[in-house]
Amino acid sequence: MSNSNLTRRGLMKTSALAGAGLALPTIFTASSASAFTNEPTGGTVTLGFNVPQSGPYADEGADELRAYQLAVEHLNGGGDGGMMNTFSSKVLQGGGILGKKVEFVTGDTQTKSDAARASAKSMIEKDGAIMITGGSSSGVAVAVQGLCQEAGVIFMAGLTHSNDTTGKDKKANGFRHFFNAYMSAAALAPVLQKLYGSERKAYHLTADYTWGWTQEESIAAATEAMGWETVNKVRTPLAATDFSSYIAPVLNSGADVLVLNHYGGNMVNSLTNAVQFGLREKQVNGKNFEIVVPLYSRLMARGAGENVKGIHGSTNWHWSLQDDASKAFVKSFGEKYGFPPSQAAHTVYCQTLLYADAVMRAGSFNPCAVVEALEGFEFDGLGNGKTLYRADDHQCFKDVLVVRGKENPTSEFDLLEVVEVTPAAQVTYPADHPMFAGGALGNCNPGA
Amino acid sequence: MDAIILQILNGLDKGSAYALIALGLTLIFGTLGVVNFAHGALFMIGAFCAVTLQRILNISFETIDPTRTDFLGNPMKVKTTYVETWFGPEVGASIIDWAVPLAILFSIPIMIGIGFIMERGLIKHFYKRPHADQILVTFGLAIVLQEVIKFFYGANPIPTGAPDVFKGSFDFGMLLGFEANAIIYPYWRLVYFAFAAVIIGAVFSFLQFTTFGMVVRAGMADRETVGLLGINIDKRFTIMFGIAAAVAGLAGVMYAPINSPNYHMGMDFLVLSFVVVVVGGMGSLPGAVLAGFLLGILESFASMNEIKSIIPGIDQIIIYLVAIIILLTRPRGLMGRKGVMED
Amino acid sequence: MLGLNKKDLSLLLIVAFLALCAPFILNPFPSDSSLAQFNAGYPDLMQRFVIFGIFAIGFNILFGLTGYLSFGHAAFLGVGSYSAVWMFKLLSMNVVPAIVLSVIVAGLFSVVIGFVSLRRSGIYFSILTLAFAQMSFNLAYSVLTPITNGETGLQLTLDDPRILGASRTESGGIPVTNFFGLDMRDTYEMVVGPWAFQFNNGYYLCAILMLISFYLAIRIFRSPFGMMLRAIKSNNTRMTYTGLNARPYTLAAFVISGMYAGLAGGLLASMDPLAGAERMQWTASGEVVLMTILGGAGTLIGPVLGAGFIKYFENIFSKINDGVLHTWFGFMPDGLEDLVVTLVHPFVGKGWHLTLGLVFMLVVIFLPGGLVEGGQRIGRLFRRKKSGDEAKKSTQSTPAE
Amino acid sequence: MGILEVKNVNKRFGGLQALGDVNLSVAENSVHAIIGPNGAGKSTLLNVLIGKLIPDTGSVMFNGQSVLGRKPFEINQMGISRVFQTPEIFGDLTVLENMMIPIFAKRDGVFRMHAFENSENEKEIVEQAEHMLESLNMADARHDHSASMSRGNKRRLEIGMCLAQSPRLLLLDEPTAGMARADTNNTIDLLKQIKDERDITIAIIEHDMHVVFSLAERITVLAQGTPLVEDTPENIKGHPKVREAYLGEHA
Repeated sequence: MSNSNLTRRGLMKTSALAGAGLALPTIFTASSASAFTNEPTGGTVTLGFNVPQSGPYADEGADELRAYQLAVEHLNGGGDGGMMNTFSSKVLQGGGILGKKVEFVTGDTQTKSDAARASAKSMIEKDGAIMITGGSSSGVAVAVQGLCQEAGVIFMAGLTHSNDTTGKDKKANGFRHFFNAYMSAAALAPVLQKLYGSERKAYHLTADYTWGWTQEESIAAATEAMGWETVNKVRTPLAATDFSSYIAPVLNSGADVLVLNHYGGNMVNSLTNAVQFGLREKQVNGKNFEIVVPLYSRLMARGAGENVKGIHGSTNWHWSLQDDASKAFVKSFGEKYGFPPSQAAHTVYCQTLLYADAVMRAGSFNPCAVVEALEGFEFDGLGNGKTLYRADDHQCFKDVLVVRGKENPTSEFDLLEVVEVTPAAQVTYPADHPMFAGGALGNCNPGA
Repeated sequence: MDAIILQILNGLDKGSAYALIALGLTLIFGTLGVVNFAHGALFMIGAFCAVTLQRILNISFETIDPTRTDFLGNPMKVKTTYVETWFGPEVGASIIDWAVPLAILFSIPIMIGIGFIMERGLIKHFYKRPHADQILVTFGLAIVLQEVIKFFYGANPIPTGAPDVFKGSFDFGMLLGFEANAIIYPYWRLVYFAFAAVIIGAVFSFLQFTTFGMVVRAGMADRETVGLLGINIDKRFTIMFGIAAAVAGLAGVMYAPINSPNYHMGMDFLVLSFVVVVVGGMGSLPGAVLAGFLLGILESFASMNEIKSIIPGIDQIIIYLVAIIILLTRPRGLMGRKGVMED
Repeated sequence: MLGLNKKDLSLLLIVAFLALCAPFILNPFPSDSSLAQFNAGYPDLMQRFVIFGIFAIGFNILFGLTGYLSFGHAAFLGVGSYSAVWMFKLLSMNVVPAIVLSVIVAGLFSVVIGFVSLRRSGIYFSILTLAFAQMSFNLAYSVLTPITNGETGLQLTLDDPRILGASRTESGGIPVTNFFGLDMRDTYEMVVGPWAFQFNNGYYLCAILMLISFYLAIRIFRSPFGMMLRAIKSNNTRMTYTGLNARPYTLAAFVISGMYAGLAGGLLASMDPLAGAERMQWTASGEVVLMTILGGAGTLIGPVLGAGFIKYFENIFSKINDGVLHTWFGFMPDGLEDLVVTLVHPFVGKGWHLTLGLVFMLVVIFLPGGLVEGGQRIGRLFRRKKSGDEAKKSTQSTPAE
Repeated sequence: MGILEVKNVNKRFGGLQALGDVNLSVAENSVHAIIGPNGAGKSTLLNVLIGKLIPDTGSVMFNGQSVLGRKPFEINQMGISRVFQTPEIFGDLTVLENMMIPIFAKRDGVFRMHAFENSENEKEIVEQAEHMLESLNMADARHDHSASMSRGNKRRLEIGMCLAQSPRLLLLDEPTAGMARADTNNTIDLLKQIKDERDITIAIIEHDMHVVFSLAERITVLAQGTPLVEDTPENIKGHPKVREAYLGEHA
């Protein structure tokens, strides 16, 4: 482990006005020599890993950091190479990126858009980072993506599930590998129909902020299309810790399915409360009452304990997948850290590789060249089957997993089982889909 | 009707947690005159006492089961707990199952000990310092405590289940002549409410009917005079701090099965519990309990769809709104005494 | 000069010197040394130092002088930011109208909240302000999303109307905030040997505004008005029986400090056009309280020191990871290196909160007057040493006894 | 017609009749003492006079205007200054600043936003304050923290602060309570001096008979919330009713 110690200094634009009065003997400016922000000049290139290290998502952030370190190790030719061996593009050979050794800096987003931007800015301004990646919530992803667009660096989003990230808030310099709420809904709906029939009444509890709303909208639309009725949509405050007063009325509403559009701590608590109220043992309208958690995360499922058993949801990736790429990733991650990686770890590992690969193929670190290389890029061998980075909105289209809480887990990591792998075609939507309308990519910005 | 009864139950349940935390906070404030921002952290530590006991009971040895493999394809290690080997699988399993109730016994000495150490080691030096200093130092302590917990237990919530007997819910509706499933309420939440009532009752009767309690109450009213009578108030106040810490801790232990404990749960409750204490009136024990239940019930009602459809977002702000209204109509909260914390 | 006495003037000049030379002072380590991690002289952090300095100076006018502890000042910072971003979206990318509007809007907010909250004193006042701020935060995060853009925060987009100015630049990007054509983001870099010093337009705008704010704060502290505020803190009973109405005085102080907060919010948005709801959360209000107390409440320079201290921790300590630790302690033998890294690890990077908590406790326990008291103690120590030396000299000149 | 007229004032606290039919007239430029045993209602009466308590019935007129229902600062602006049982001064401020505040209040009224004038540059105010301190023999202590002074000096400062506003009526609530004999005598001398030098009415509530008989021109004796007698000190001394109700304890 000998990374970082970042020293080179990044430049934003230079103005002759500022500091003009301060003439000191030995001045030379390294100003407009560079063609784009933070052009790496020495033998190293610096990536900025901006993850939550404090606050409720700190564990997810820690897992992302592990994956980043693994990716950097692999890129620099260390370890067993992980998914670099299975990746369909073969330009990455373990010699760094374009011959430059990969170094990284880390920062704490605190899961606050403000703090995340401050942290990203310090990486760009102080440490000379050429690419920022990471994060564990959509608010942060959108905020940092906006910053990177303005600063002229590439943003490779971490865990962000809101439609907006590649919808109304999409940016030319930003890319998302993770799936989104629409894709969750498109993958889940057919499975739910098969399991629970097409005559169901759904009750939505939704975290009252943008991500929650886009997921609620997506799931409601997908389930209504197959015949379900949406009885009620109730917004819950983000700060809520006890959901009893929102869960209590569910049974009397005539609904027979409860959809929890919650993530993280909210999800753990609302699911725990719902199970406490015995909803799952009840019969309504002559059918068994069911609970659905559209966005599952294994790390969070662990917090809910046995309450997840038998509950369906979707996830971006799961370590129990048996394709070569997933197996290779689980092996190198597991051997290094002693436990299997989470979906957050997987997605950020992929993002790092995808960025490095794009730079290699473009032959330049220039963000505009990287954008060009990533747009419309088709690849395989990163664990989700054949994948497309669509040029229109910088969203990855790939298989989505529908999972279920396992009845008899064999270990503390073995909480979910894959029920179905929904093929990419089924979750693909047109780029001008109304749920994603209202934004524009704009032009790529190389800064400087 | 059934919806209203349900929300009253919810309110009582939420109110129990608020009241218990506020009670401890008021005890510390009333006796020692200290604004304790670390009180939420004590609640959190209480919950982690339950987590810790569960972990201790689950300490196990590993044997290799060659017939199964783990995620890397190596032979699977199977864990067996010592408790199960010592007491037999059935008794052992039920001991583990009852980890949370057992943690009550486990937590009392720990919480009282933490309370003593906090008071003697830190708080004692801050009696004569301005409230702002007390806030800063206890806030610093709260951060330190939660970061220590995070270091050992991680940031994710840790599931801590109630004993199997208390799983599921009780059907009030049948009892009151409603349809089945009209009013169901989880057993453990009922237990929590009963437990809170017992603790609150115990604290009040302790203060009301024992000489120790009388001295403390007299000290709360007029510390100097009681000191002049030659009674060592300081020692009693240390004990009160221990008791307050234990009350917060017990509230936390019992809360663990309701929502999985995480390291920042103390901070989540901190602001709310201060609002409760102030709405009740600084230094008033009955006020704290009353305000706890009042705010709990109002919060539950505000989350009803019928009410949310009239005033959108009311459930987000109800507690603060009520606090503002009460403080403007009753200058010192519901039952506050004059001159306490007014300057 | 400037209506200040000698002592205050020299304090102002020192602060001005420090603020203008910050790019040098905060960058003491050559950028290729392993201690470069401790350099804080990059635009974003320097901006934050002075902006939060303004916030804390304003808060201190209320808390330090009148003793009224507001736990909801972040709300004014938040509305300041939102108004500034709206100004960028609708009017122009010039920061002047944005800053002016943010101060005015924050001022109006503080008139309303102050008028209601100041009917109570002590902790009842604190809780009232907290309640207002939490209500603003919760609503901004959810119901008011059309105005605040909720969780994501209010950002500029490519299709903002922007009456005086273009919606997008020629190259298709979002225009940059500027001060009559001077881009806030522009940085002039001066490389001297292994050092690289960054002079950023935005920082200097903030620094000048901070100096003006600081100057006004000194004037307020020394004015009859400031004296009245201190009198309220000292003895409110005597105040009223002297025929003075405390309410307008406290309200004026509240509004002034609210406008300072609005200015800070407006500047934050001018440096980086984004306004997030978290800026209004109680933790943000608590932060400014901590800054003020940590630096030294009621002192002129204390809040600025406190603000710098906390922001330094947040931005520098959180970025130290194990890799950095290994480069620092790389000179040690391997076993020892690992041991030291393991010992330091919990306190840096994701553990920066822990260090911050410990520092809070240590400062309050050992320096009741905050960092300013620490400085005074060191100053006294030097003076004593000096006078000790002189005393020694004088005793030496006389024959030993 | 006195400068302060109390008519038919009644005040009950629950079942307790704190004040019953109090009638009192304080003549302009006189020194009027109100005495009475503990619990006689002295403090309640005082609180009524300064607007802190509103009586159930009756009226309190100062210089022809009612004081009832007015806030303390308004009553002060009418020309009533009050000295408290424990000296109420601005402990965190210097002696000079303590003296400047009432002078500002006299000049500027209840509120003025003078945020950008340097208080030291307000020459006129500073001069007045220093002059006042000189007359109190406290000029040397002007830059001291007032909290660090002796109780006698605090009392002296407090009285000085009241006088700085040239009030028409000075209300004193047990001004020598808890003082050493020497401080008490100093305070008596100060008050005598004030009486001689200024056109001012002084109403004094006092326990210490030495103080009362050294200063007062008229005395009202309160007992159980009702005025028992009102007369000159000489007559009060020999009054049998008063002896019985009050002085008896001391005799």
